[in-house]
Amino acid sequence: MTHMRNLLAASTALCAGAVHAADLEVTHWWTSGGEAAAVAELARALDANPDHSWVDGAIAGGGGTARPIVVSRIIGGDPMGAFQFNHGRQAEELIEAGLLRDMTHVAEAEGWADIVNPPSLLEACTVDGRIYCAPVNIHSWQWLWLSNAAFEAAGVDVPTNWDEYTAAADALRAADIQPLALGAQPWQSSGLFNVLMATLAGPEVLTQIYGEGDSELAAGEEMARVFQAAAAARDMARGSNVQDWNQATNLVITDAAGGQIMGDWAQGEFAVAGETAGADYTCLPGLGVRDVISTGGDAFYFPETGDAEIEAAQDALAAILLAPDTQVAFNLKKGSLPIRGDVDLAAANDCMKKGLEILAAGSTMPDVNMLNTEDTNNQLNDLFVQFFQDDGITPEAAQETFVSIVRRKD
Amino acid sequence: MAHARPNPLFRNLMAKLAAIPMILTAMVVFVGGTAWTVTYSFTNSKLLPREKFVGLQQYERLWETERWMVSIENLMIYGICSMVLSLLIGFVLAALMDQKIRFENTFRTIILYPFALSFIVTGLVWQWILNPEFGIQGIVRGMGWVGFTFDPLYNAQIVIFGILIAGLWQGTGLVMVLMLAGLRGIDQEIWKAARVDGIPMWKTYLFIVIPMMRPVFITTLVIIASGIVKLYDLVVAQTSGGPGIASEVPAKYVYDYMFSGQNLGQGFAASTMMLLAVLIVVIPWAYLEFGGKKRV
Amino acid sequence: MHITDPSISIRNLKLSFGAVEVLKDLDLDVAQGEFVVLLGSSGCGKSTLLNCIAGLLDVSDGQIFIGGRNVTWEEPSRRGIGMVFQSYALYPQMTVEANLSFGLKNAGLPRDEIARKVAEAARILQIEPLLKRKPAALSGGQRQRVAIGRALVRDVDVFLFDEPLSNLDAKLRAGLRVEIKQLHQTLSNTMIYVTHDQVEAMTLADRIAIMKGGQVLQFDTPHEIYARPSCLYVAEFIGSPSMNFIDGAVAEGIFAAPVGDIALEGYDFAGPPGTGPARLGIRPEHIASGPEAEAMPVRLETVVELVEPLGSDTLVRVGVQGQSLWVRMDGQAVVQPGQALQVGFAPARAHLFDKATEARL
Amino acid sequence: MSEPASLSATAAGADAVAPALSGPRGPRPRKRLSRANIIVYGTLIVVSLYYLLPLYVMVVTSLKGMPEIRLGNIFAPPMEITFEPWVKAWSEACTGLNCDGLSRGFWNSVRITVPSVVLSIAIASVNGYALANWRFKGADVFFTILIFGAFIPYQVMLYPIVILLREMGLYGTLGGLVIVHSIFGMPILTLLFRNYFTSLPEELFKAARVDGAGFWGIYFRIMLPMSLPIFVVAMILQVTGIWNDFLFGVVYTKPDIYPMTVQLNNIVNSVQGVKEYNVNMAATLLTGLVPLVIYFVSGKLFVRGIAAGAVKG
Repeated sequence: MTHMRNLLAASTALCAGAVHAADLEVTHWWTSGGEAAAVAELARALDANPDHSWVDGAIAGGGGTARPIVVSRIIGGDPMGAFQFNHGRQAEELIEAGLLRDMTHVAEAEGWADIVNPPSLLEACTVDGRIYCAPVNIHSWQWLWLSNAAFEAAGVDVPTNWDEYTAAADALRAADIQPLALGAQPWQSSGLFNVLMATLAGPEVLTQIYGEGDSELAAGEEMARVFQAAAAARDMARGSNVQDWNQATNLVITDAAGGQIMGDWAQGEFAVAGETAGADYTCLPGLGVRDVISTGGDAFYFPETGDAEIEAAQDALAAILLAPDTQVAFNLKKGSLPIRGDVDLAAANDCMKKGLEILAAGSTMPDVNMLNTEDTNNQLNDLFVQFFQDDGITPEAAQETFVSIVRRKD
Repeated sequence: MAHARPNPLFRNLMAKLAAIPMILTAMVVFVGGTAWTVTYSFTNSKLLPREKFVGLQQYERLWETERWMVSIENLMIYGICSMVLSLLIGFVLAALMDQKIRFENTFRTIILYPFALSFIVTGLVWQWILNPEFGIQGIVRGMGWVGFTFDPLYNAQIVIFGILIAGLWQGTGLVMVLMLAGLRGIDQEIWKAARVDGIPMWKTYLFIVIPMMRPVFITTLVIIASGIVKLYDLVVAQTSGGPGIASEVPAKYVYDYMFSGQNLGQGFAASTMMLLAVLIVVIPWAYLEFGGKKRV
Repeated sequence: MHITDPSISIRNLKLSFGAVEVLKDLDLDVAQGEFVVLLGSSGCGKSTLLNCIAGLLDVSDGQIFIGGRNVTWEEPSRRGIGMVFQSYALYPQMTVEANLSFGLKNAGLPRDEIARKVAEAARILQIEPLLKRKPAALSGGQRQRVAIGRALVRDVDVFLFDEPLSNLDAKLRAGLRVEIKQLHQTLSNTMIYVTHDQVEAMTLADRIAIMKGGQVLQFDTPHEIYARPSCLYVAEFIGSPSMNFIDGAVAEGIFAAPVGDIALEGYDFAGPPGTGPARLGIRPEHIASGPEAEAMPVRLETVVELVEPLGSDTLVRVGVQGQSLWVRMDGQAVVQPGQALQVGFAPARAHLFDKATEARL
Repeated sequence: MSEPASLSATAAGADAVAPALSGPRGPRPRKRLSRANIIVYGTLIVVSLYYLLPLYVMVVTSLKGMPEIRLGNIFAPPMEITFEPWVKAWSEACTGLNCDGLSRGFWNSVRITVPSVVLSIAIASVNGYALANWRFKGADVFFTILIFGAFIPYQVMLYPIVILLREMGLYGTLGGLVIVHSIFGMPILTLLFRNYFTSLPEELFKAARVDGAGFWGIYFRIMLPMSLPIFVVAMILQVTGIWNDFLFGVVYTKPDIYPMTVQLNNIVNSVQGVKEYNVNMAATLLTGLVPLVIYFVSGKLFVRGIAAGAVKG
């Protein structure tokens, strides 16, 4: 079956130069190795239907570069056929302004309400009872990736939790290995902090602070400990002169760094580099402290175009995105978890299986993107990128700023 | 039987018609766009512009934000250094080129070519040259001088100067050409007179030639200054504002809050502050330049 | 002088740039075929006036008539004028021929007529060999001929010259001046000529308008302007070296001054002779010296201070009672500084001006 | 030139005759290596090295293979020259699913740059001409606003212009992008043209008016033929500016007309595992090639034009 589709895809790819009945332009920012391989699976699945063809509108540089393009295309009245956002609050306003297409009919026909697990993913797509987006995967942030070879070189056992890891930092330093790899992009710093908060203080603390805006809790003792842990992480991260997250991951892959706290998408990089979970690298969900993963992820939105042919292609894509075959193929490449529990991921590696187990056990938490607006995230980015890059800022001072951001959030 | 005085609106009618694109640009885009921006800076627009007015709230927040303060400080440092240094270097280079040297074309081309490259390219190359591992620092250390440290892009204290190095590399060529053009416009007899009077060369430049080149300096300043205010691409390509927020600049603040942060109101408030600063500089200048004199 | 059929009439012309009044309520009538020179020092408004006549500046108020037609708001090209500029203003990228024919082409004349007119102008100005050249390949004098030619081909009634000779060296200037005069005699067009050079003005003009501060002070024939300057400024401006002035007061036909009382016998008063402070002016060439001074009604005993031999004449500065006077003497006269010299003049050739109003008495 | 020995012999002979007239005579001996010359050339050479260094690094790196780059010395010449990175940058590098490198963007950039340069220069030169020669009431006000516009960060204008283009029905089209480039090129270009036309003798303009040429007649017949240098300057500024533009190209168009810089950004920012510095550098050089060539070809005219457009205030 898949084979058949591939053949079809190849033949449509050949005639892609000709004007097609419904070219569906899809904007996304998946341009790293694993991401590009994953998105190719989506394109292949759409192109399998000879009526539609996927026109790739990849924008490198992440959401910051791509989002203004998406928004201006939409308000400029010349929208693309579909675009990728992190589901959560990013698209709220576009939906309210009626610029995005209601996909409830597809969701009902495909029975999304029954298959999407956890249901919170679909809720994130739902505004006033209507469904506006198609979730494609679950991404969780709470992973610690460790290089087995690096710890071997340092002469210590591969840690099984955060405390063991911090204890091994000096040994790693002594072996001229970067203890913790951290890219300079702001979102990596705030992501790291949020992981520490969710695992060391607990998911309910994070939900309470970001979801309810509880500034007293943010100013409390428990958070102070998280800030101390962050300061420790800062010491371990000092000296990793890289920008992009996957460059930081590459430090772990090449055993130049002991570990990295990064979402499960990092797994795609390990896979592209040909590394095997367990043998070459170790992954610790929830930092080995508590088994919890957040259920953020990517979703596709479909702007209103008023063009029946494009709408047909949009419907087709929406359905395809959640189809079991696509879910398996896509998520294996992307290193993320499928949004439906009923697919067979026999091919999944150790790390994904760990994630699936946690998911099946239901120990999930909402993603930060679902709780915070981008504005709040941006302020957190500013705070933590500064904190992690500048030793001069005390954990206490950072906490103070943190509290003021929480107080201001809406 | 004297003719009726024609409607002054139709005097030079064709000139006015031909200036319509300019008038439209000035009024609709620049004035209109500015007014639009200022208006929406008083709203709490997030992803889309919305008329939900919140007074000065965005401004209060702006001036409480450390990143904005850092951005302004950086722009001041970069702006002053860039203005002074590019004028100084540009002028000195132009003066050297003006010594009737051989291979003038070659030298000039070498100094000017970076101007053809975008800030993105400039930023990338210099990011690389200044990379401590395999850039200059790495090379010097590799030669045996292990203690050598030159990592401006990774040191929050001096990162803005790392950007300045790249900015000057890209921009001084044009300044040099402008200055050279100015020098070529100086009457040769000035030099003869100065030589006869026994005035040293540096004094001639400082007290006679430079004051004569006032218009060139003004044009150059407009070009440099407009570039400084818009400083964005170079920072993004070179440091993305890092390490931490040490090399943030106002234009990047505007962009990040408008688009990444999905807080248009905040971005508009920041840009309004930038526009205000520009107005404070441009209006007196424009008044001096065009207000006073009329040609006969 | 009243002109019945003026070629150019200017009525109440005003021009201001903002608060600065460049032309103040100016009137001027130029007769058909007349050669009028606008003379004055820089900034007096003479070029501005010419530009207004040409239509190159929009006036603030008033009217301009050319050939009886109100052209106040007419385009320059439709005023029936040709203009010659100080910097020649030849179009650098066009040949001489193209320069000459540009205006005719714009006027939509047929090709053969253009060729005929260009050839005619080139013949008159003797620039036929230059027709295929570009302006950069011409000398200054040649360029100015082409510039005149450009006005000539237009076949217009009025020629306007804006300091056409000031960019040329002295010798060329004298030569072209003569040619312009001849041209005027042949063509008999109306010509208005702006200059700051009084020699050009005196030699070329039928009438000279002396301007100052945006106003015409005196508009008269060269002879009259020289002989009867209407005010102190004109008296001072015209003549080289300048007129000598003696401060004093006039009362009952006597001019009382530190050098002594001067009886104004034979002086032609402009109005009823009044009394009060005045300045007496006498041109250096009207002061006689030595034996000739004996015959003069007014005589002064002076001492020679400075001698300037010019070849044809000798200018001598003499002093009397703290008052210096320039005297023009014969080129062959032998005088030494320090030598005593008797000078004298006739009050009939002197000029009297009211000290306060500077008007001729 | 005389031998020093014979020179001194002649001088000695002269001394005997007229001791009062001793000292140097004849042409001054030329010093090839005077101190001033050493300073001038020395400085220029050192400065040139600083300016050339990045270009050298780019070229050298783009010719190396990735293993050699990992060795670390960015200044070392390539041990083994490979054109692989260039080929990859031009036609193979991937962004998302599109693996056709920069080649697609090149022609898009040409299609964007040519009309934008032509239109923006046409508008700005007419503006400058109207401002310099046909000063009408209010002209200076508009001009001042225009100059103010030169200082406005582009980001601020993104949304208003999106709305403007949408209302004109030009959003997402090539025509829309051309207009945007013309708008943002207008301030500096108008300044240059205005200064240039002001520096031309005003009497030429007057003479042409007396000759009956109108607004356009004077512009095309008199002004244009005299303005080659300033047009060269404007062209160079616009070609480099528009060719190098990323922001407008990406925001106001769609993928099928994305300029080359968008692809460059995609290649440089699409990190697949490790940063392929050699491909990045090759892509950078390829993107910068068009403006660089234009500079090298017309550099001399550029200086002349700048002289004409900037000297006069």
